[in-house]
Amino acid sequence: MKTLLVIREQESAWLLDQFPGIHPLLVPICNKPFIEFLVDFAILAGSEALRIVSDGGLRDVELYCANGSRWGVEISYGNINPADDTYTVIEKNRRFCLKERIMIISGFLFIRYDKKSDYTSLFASLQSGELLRCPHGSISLTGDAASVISPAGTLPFSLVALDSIGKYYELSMEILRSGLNKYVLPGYSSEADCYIGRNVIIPKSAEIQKPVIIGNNVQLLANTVIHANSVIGSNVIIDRDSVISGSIVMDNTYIGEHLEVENKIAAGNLLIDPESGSSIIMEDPHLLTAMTPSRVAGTLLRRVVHTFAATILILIQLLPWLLLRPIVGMQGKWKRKREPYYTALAGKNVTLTSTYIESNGSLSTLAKTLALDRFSLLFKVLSGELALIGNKPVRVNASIRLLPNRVAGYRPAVFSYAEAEDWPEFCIDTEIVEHYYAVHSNPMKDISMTQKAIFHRTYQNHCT
Amino acid sequence: MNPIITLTLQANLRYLRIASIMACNVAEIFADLACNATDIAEFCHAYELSVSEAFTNSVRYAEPSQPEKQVTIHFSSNNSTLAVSIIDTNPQFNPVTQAPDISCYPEGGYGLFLIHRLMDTVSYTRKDNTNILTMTKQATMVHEA
Amino acid sequence: MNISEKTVNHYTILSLQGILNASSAPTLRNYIAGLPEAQSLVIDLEKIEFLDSSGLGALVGIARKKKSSSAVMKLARMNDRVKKVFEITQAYTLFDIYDDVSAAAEA
Amino acid sequence: MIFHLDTTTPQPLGVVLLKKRIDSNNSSELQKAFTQWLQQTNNFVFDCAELDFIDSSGLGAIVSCLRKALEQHGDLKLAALGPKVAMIFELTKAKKLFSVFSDRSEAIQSFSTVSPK
Repeated sequence: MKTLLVIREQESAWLLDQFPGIHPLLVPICNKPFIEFLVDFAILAGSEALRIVSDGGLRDVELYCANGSRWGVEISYGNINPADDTYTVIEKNRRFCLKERIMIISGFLFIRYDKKSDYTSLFASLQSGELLRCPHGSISLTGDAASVISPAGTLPFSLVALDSIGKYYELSMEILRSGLNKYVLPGYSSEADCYIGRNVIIPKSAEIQKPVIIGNNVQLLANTVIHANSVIGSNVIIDRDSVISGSIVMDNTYIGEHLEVENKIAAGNLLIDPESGSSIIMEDPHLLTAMTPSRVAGTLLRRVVHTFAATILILIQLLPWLLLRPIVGMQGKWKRKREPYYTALAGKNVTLTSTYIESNGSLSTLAKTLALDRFSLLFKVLSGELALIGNKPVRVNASIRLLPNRVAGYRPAVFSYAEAEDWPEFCIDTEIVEHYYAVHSNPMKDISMTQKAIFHRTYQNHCT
Repeated sequence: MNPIITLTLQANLRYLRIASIMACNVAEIFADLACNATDIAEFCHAYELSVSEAFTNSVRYAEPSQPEKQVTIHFSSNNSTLAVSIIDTNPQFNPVTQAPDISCYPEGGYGLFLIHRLMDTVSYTRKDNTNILTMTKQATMVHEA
Repeated sequence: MNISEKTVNHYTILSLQGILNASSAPTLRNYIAGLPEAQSLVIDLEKIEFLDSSGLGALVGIARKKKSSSAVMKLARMNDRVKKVFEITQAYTLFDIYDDVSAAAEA
Repeated sequence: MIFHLDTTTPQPLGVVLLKKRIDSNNSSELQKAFTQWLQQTNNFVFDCAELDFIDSSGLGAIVSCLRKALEQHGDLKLAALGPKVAMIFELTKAKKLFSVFSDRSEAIQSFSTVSPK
């Protein structure tokens, strides 16, 4: 079987107004892009191929889904005109639809299903024609069934037309309350009704109530409360003493201190009331903020402070470096490696020489304690390619899916905030600490953090 | 030193294919050398298309009174970024980046817009009565999550 | 660029092969100018190896003329490289695009 | 900001019409003006019908006005919060500190029915 997904721009335009910059098919529902629910359903129904056709642009969808190899289904794309009826749409894709059973999902619809049901044999035996219809679209089947068996009772799936922010919110809540085991959702789930992503920091004083879904790279600060029925996206920080209840916090959002987000959708600096549909754009970074690199990337003051501090450090380290570098080098304990690293700017890399000192002798331990392995990197601060303190530079690596410089607040630096904190007990926490400081640091604090980072080097147990 | 390739052609559409195939092949070899190269076919297509557009523009705006006009295509690279400059001596032009209004069935005006969408950076400078249009694109893997 | 012509139903089907750029676009324009103005067309793009904006401009120009003379013009079998140019310029909104020539030549 | 003293109530009541926006640019103005008004009365209604936007410093200013009024054994009530301003009050939990009325007359009325302390 194959599936033809027909999406018209007009049906989803409201979503683009609400979340500008995200293709409506990629808007996350419970942290999973909408299109993935449709792909999952198409696969459950036994599709080997899926074609997404639209009268609007599909570029972003194409970049995200590519050829579908991620799901083991062949995905292709096509164009239609707004006025085309179903017959014309099928004709325009005749080659794709040839000699096959085709499930046609038409309209901006969410399909309620249960992953435990056997849709493959159901769809093989259903008679062709329209299966379900709702005001905004339908599911129909073409082609002959292998052996027609009329299904007992109602079909084990139903349609929800996504036509307003209120519907979107309701649907998310419905999945949270009663559908978590029916869909394939991201994150790991050690207990029912609770999905948590990677790199999630939950302090002891925070409280979380089920059902809940939390994405990746999320930091909850002291005394935060996540009440039942909340969805927290990825790259989210919820600051001290804030309460989230019955709300959806979308990706890349910072929620300030002492706030109460109740039955709302927070997306970057946008706060939406799903019931009335009204929304406000926060101009106040203390309340809600979209975490974009520009907010945290080097301001002039920071640049000046970092350059100044780096110069002082270079002067301090110069003598020990001149003395120790040749000796440790001769001992063969001074290892260097030149590799490309991501910079704060998307699409730009920098080549850094990373130094590793084997600290199994008194001199090399001294060299390491004095942070001489960072000596050459300090010059990169003077040239502005690195910050003095910020994130640990991430090596250019083809296999990582989320590029650090596309993520908020990445600022590669000689020292990392994580090194300065006793916080990271595991390496996995590093990112979170750095993320936190991406929002919470200021140039003066940076100086003291750098001191801390150097001081902490005397302990060998931090992660590198 | 990084290799620099320069190709100078007469400003005539007859040589358009040479320019764009050259761009495609340089891009392919470059992407091959770059570690963790992105989708090579797409990278090459972007260069083939962009150079085709830029060369076409250079020929279009060459004054017919000077049939011996030349267009220079200059490739250079830096780490994982390939840069190509199209240099001509035409009158100064305004490098518009706006998309043409498609609903009016425009027959032209897509060229620079396409270049902007295909490349990472595009810059235009006017120096000593020459136009220099420089475009760059990075060859390493860029995933959009 | 090569153009081969055949007729199915009341459509003239032009199969283009090769490069459609500024230097070959006039060939296509001239060829179309030789056909009756009200002749409906299907342009088969499967064997187009390369299309740039000048080629696209030629197709858009043909579409506009056909529209004004109430004839139909359809495109068939766009490959990925051609599709990319249509996607960026949003030119897909101006055409009826089919994945099969015979489907395009019906109706 | 338009201030007028309403004397139809048992006690004089300061009615303030807040306009457009209160943010870091003009929140100190409000605080300064409020100290002046406090010399005339200690009971206030802030009419927010024409208030479109408020940020955390604006909110801070209003909360500090409330505190000053309470210190003088008066009160500060809010009226006619627009949906956007109401969202900020809810978000920051500031709504719990205030008595909120749907329009100005209701707020003024409330000062007559409840005998002041």
